[in-house]
Amino acid sequence: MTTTTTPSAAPAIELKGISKSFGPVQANKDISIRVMPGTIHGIIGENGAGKSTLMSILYGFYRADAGEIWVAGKKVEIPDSQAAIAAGIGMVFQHFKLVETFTVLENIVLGAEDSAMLRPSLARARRELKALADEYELNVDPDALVSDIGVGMQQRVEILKALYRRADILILDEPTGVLTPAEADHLFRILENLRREGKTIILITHKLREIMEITDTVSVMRRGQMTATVKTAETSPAALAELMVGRKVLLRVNKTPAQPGAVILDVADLNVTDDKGVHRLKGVSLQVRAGEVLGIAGVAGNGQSELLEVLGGYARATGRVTMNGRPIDLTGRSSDGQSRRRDGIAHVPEDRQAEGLIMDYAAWENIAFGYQNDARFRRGPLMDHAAMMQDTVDKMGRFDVRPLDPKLAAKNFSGGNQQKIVLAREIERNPDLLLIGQPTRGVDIGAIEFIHQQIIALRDQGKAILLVSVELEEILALSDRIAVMFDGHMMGERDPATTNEKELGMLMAGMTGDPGNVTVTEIERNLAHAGTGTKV
Amino acid sequence: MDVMPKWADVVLIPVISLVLAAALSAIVILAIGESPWEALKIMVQGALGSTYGWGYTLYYATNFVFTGLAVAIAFHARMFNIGGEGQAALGGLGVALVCLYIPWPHWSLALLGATAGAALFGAAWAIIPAVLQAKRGSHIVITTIMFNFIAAAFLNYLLVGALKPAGSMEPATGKFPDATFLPSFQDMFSTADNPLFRGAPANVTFFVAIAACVVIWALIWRTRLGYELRAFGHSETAAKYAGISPTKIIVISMAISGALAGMMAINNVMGEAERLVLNAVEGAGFIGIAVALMGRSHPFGVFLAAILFGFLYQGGAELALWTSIPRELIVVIQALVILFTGALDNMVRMPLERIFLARRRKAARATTLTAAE
Amino acid sequence: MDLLTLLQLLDSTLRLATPLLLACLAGLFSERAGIFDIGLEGKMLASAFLSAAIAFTTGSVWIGLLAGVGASLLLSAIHGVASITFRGNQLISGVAINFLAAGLTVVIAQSWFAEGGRTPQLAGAARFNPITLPFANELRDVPVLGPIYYELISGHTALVYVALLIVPLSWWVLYSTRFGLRLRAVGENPAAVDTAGISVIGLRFTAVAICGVLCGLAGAYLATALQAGFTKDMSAGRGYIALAALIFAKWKPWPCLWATLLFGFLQALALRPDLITSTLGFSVQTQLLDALPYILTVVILAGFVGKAIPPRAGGEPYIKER
Amino acid sequence: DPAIIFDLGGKFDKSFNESAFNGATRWAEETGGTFAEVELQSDAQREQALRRFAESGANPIVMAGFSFATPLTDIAGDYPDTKFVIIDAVVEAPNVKSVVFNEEQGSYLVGMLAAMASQTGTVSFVGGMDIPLIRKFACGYAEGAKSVNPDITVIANMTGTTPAAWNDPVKGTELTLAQKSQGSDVVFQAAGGTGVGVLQAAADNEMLGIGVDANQNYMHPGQVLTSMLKRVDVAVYDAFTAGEAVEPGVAALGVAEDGVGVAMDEFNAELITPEMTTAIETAQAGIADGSIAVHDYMSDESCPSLTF
Ligand SMILES: Nc1ncnc2c1ncn2[C@@H]1O[C@H](COP(=O)(O)OP(=O)(O)OP(=O)(O)O)[C@@H](O)[C@H]1O
Ligand SMILES: Nc1ncnc2c1ncn2[C@@H]1O[C@H](COP(=O)(O)OP(=O)(O)OP(=O)(O)O)[C@@H](O)[C@H]1O
Ligand SMILES: [Mg+2]
Ligand SMILES: [Mg+2]
Repeated sequence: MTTTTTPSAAPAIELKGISKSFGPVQANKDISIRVMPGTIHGIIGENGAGKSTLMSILYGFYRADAGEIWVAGKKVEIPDSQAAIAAGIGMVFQHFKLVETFTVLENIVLGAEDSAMLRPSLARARRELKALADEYELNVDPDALVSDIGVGMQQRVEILKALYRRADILILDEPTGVLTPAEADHLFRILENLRREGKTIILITHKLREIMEITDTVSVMRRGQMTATVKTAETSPAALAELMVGRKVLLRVNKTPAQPGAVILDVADLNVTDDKGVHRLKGVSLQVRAGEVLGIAGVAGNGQSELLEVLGGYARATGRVTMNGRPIDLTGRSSDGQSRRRDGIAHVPEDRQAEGLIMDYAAWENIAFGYQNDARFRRGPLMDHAAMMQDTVDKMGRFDVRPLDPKLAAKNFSGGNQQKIVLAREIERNPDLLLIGQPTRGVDIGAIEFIHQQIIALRDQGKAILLVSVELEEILALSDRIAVMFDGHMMGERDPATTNEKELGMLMAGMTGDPGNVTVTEIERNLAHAGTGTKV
Repeated sequence: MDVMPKWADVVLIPVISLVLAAALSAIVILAIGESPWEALKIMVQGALGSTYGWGYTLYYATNFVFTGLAVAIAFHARMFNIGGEGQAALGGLGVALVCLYIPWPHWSLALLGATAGAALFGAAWAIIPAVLQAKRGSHIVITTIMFNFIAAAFLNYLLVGALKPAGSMEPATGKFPDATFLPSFQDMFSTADNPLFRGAPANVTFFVAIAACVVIWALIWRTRLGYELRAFGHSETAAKYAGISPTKIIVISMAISGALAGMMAINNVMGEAERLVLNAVEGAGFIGIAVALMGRSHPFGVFLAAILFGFLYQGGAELALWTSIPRELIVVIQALVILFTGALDNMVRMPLERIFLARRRKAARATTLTAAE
Repeated sequence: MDLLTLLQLLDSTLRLATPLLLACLAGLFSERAGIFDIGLEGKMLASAFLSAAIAFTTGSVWIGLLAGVGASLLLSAIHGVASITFRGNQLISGVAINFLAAGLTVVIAQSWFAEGGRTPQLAGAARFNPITLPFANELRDVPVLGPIYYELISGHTALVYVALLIVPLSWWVLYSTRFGLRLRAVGENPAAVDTAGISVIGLRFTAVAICGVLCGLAGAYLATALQAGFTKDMSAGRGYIALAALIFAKWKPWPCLWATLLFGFLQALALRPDLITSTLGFSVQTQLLDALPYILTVVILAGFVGKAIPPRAGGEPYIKER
Repeated sequence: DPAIIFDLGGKFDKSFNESAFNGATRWAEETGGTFAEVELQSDAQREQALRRFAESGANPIVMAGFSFATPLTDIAGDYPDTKFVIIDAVVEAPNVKSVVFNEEQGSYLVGMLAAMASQTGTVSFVGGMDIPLIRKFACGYAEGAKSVNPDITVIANMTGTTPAAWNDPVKGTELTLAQKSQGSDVVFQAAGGTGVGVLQAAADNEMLGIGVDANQNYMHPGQVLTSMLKRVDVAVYDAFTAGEAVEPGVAALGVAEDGVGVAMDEFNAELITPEMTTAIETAQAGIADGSIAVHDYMSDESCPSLTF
């Protein structure tokens, strides 16, 4: 396992002409790529560019429609993951593939058992796990249930799974999406170690910073195609961004300083316990004023979603919330999305496909979604279809939704256009407060600019905006004030003009001290704890 | 992008599934040494060849419209109500109580009363599983199955006990009073010199069933309730976001579903038997599943599928009467229809989608070619 | 109630619980692998018919048993193809299979034997006969233990003992073998199994096949051991009670045994209303006893007595590509 | 042509329906005639089958089972030119002949045989559905047994309260085993398809069974003591023979009319002692001349010799 590979001409991985369609969607189009052994190769591209698909093909999860795979200079067939594992390939998926009701050890052994009996396999795995953990700083408790450990820890289990199977080529699909900057740094150190051991690493990300920091070479994907492969040292973030999007992009939003007015939303001591008994929000207080954007930063899963859900009316909570000075019901009969909308709160949810839209409804039906009881959409107990249709055509026009076909089902619009439909519906309600979660997740840069402009325009009309995003860049670009959430707590507020990613990252990990003195272990302990929450 | 045009989804797939089911049924008939062609002739003749046959076909169809609508409306809210059998049984109890213990002056009033009784009892029997699903997360499929058995035991208890007239040997209530007898097709359409539908049980309930189709159609596609119900069926998380209460939708959709299943009783209990017998539902609750699947959960589709099953039922009874093919053949056909239109849907759909996709690709290529010229 | 009566009651419990136990364990394997199966009933029925029919024609119950298992496996295959290969709705597939079995058994039996949808009575080697365990007769007169051994433990058909042995076997397979680990994993998160390089389809088909074999045993037991021949609808809802027992047992092997024994006991009790009256001093409606397994299941499902959490991926087809 | 409708158990139920079927076949074989027949699969079909046969011109139409009483009452008036024969129930209509049997008399006879054959002093009865008709069997049986041995214990169980009780052999077996554990060594069943399980259990467990309706002695040779014959076959045969000239009205067939009796054949010859034969013959004569009056449960819904 620790043999150092002598630099040879044969690439560790070579893909030739890979194509893959999912029904009508062509996810990969004639893609070729070479990865040299002992290097870290980055793959960057927008959401939906086809990165995960390509790597899943390499790992035998999907089968390509066309193309060849060469490993260490030999052409191989990879019909399933078994073959990939045999070829020395390991993969950590974007969405972990762990059995939550199993222990860490069982998860590691699963599929790599030595014999038909379980006991000897488990014993060997326990021994080897210890060795691996020591070697790569990958400490895990082998007997913990996966459902009881945090995401950072789960990621280690995934890496260990690959190493246990003696992978020489390790694919990581957006590994940092769930990590704090410090945790990400730790991960990168591990990757450096692995590279030094001679392993080949393919790292998928859409964060330019990470590419620049760690990779040796980088490939850029756009709309299912490979647009370029370059040496990292010979490129720049701006050049990569342009390759990703296909045109020059603005990385900053133009906006004037905010003119905050009266307090619109006042939240005091908000507490949420979910149905598993986990305490999700712990005494959260905040205020949003008219004409300002309050950005909430945090690693996914630290209570931001619950905050939006409570304010949006579909999670129960205790505490005091007032809207325009009037108290809001948090538990009773009128604690639902309908009353919130009547109170002047509009909500662009974090997940437009699962929440904001009914994917099988046509655009014109979705335009009334959440507002189905509005007087203008109804005629007695019936719905006024003509009014809905008219409204849709208007809004789609104003938000430049393409194609302008109100009868098209939501699922048939692209991600960016789906988001525009939701935005159009919520913004055009002229709300006093707009809750907006992950406004540009899975959206093209072109659409991102448009959406950011709309948010700022709404602010400038004197509306209050509460923005939640896991993209620090987005938070920094849009917010007038930034609050950081960690483990259900508000860690404090910062001024975007004076703070930086490093400081926010510390807060996101639950640290308030000097960034220099904190160890990664501490951060991990904190986050593992936060990931599962505390039982009450 | 939808791969297939809508007509293919709505018409082509059910038709292909039906053809597959029919072909396999024919093989079964052949295998037991009978002629499928002869069997079909007997079925068509017996079920559609006379007003008498139609009278039975439409009578059965009426049952299936109700149970089919019941399953369909629940499907729209993504509830699988497999408890139509029990709900219809309880509906029968409601009808029996209304007819036996309230002195009705006229059948029309009795019909209203019985409809209310049937709907109420059927709904009540569906609401319990619904509430358990909404509040306690008990799987509705399992609970409704259990409720079928509980209903059977409960009715059994009543029909051999409190509701059985003294001295009777059958587990059944006494005959309903004459004033509750619903006009049959014979009463409605026969003239002195041209007797139609003689002795067939089809009755005025058929028109109630048609009305139910129209009302349910409007409910699903025209009302706010229907909008919310379908939204919930497509995505529960989205429904919550929009302020649609899952509890409300689960309970209301199941209540409507149960009410519809219960309303079947006005046809078979009040319209036909004119008393409540044990096991009056005779599997119609389950046939509702096949009917709803076949009819793509659309009231019009349900209506057509119900007629089809009415035909199968009456035709099957005729088969049993005139050939040695047992009536259980109908159960086989029913099973095959459920299998192909429900569980094996993808088997039919996937190749079709491939064909349509290939055609579309070809068309797209052709247009780019012509554009290039 | 004296000892002998009690033993008779328990004896009857064991007999009646056996088909429930076999079907329940069948469901256990299938559902643990993530394939819900409400078609237990149909598979039992199909096996009951074919085992009786073949046992009658060949005169050998063992050949009959094989045929019954074969019939059940065939229906399992349909369920597998529908819910694994074609990713159909498992509940609907189960419903279809129940109807298919209910219809086909009668249609075929009628055309084969022309006895109104039943098979002729089985006799001698065409059915399972009770086995007297060693020393049963000798020990019969030993106080207390003797009658227990003779009345309750000895004198059942082979399949009863087989069913009882399958409980520890299932437990061992599920929790101590590689196959068991993978089976449980595929019911919780098939993607994890898939990316670990194990075939989800293969595992699930295996589980469904095991389910078929066990249902086959259950059905054959009904027609060739508990009874001497097939009669129409002879499974009489046992598949559903087994399903109820599976939920009651929270998808675990040993609790499956206790749950089916409990439900078997209720059935035995329903046959002896006189015992209830004499023991309790008041009479209980047999209808209530009939409905009790279902009521208990609903109560369990509602989480009033400990929550039953099904395998996480249960009922959902494993879809990689939309 | 005549027609016959069998009840839910089906024409091969080895008892009631099969007996009716045998009568019909005998007629067909002897006369070379043909008849229409149908086996009901569900309650709802009763009326349909009746009408279908009436409309197709079948005459007379014989129906086996008391459950036809209600539908027949409904439709008889619609077909005044058709003759209907109903077995086991009485329907008052000008074109209906009702055939009922004095089952208590036949049951009395097999009760006597049971008591004489019993070693344990306990005999038992398994009924199908708990209805007055079946209680009539049980009551006559108990009375017969007690006439031989006043101290005898008679255990009576019913399989259920719904028509499903006619077709539940598993339950039949279990009930029989329960009765055995209470000391019974002879069991009489009047339970349709359920009875198959009863006789099977008796044969498997060193008990003697007693068949019902048809002669069931052959089912387990040497292990079925006798069968209580109810000559449904004769009733059907007679009706078919009379054809359209069937006499409307009520016919009650008992021992005197040879409508009920006990089955003696080669299969039970070893079980029947000469004393039994004489006792039975005496009793038959007594019943026929009225000197022995067997209580009919259905006359007053009570049973002096047995509590249910
Ligand atoms: N299993 C699937 N079935 C159908 N379509 C899929 C599937 N997986 C991906 N797609 C589609 O294929 C395209 C490429 O998706 P892929 O997940 O490879 O993108 P990605 O570059 O990894 O994006 P992201 O940054 O969001 O992870 C998208 O349009 C996506 O919707
Ligand atoms: N999972 C999927 N199933 C079916 N169709 C899909 C799927 N994902 C994407 N599509 C289709 O593929 C097309 C491209 O989707 P995608 O979200 O990648 O768009 P995009 O090119 O990134 O556009 P935008 O800039 O608006 O985000 C869309 O028109 C959509 O209809
Ligand atoms: Mg991806
Ligand atoms: Mg996009």
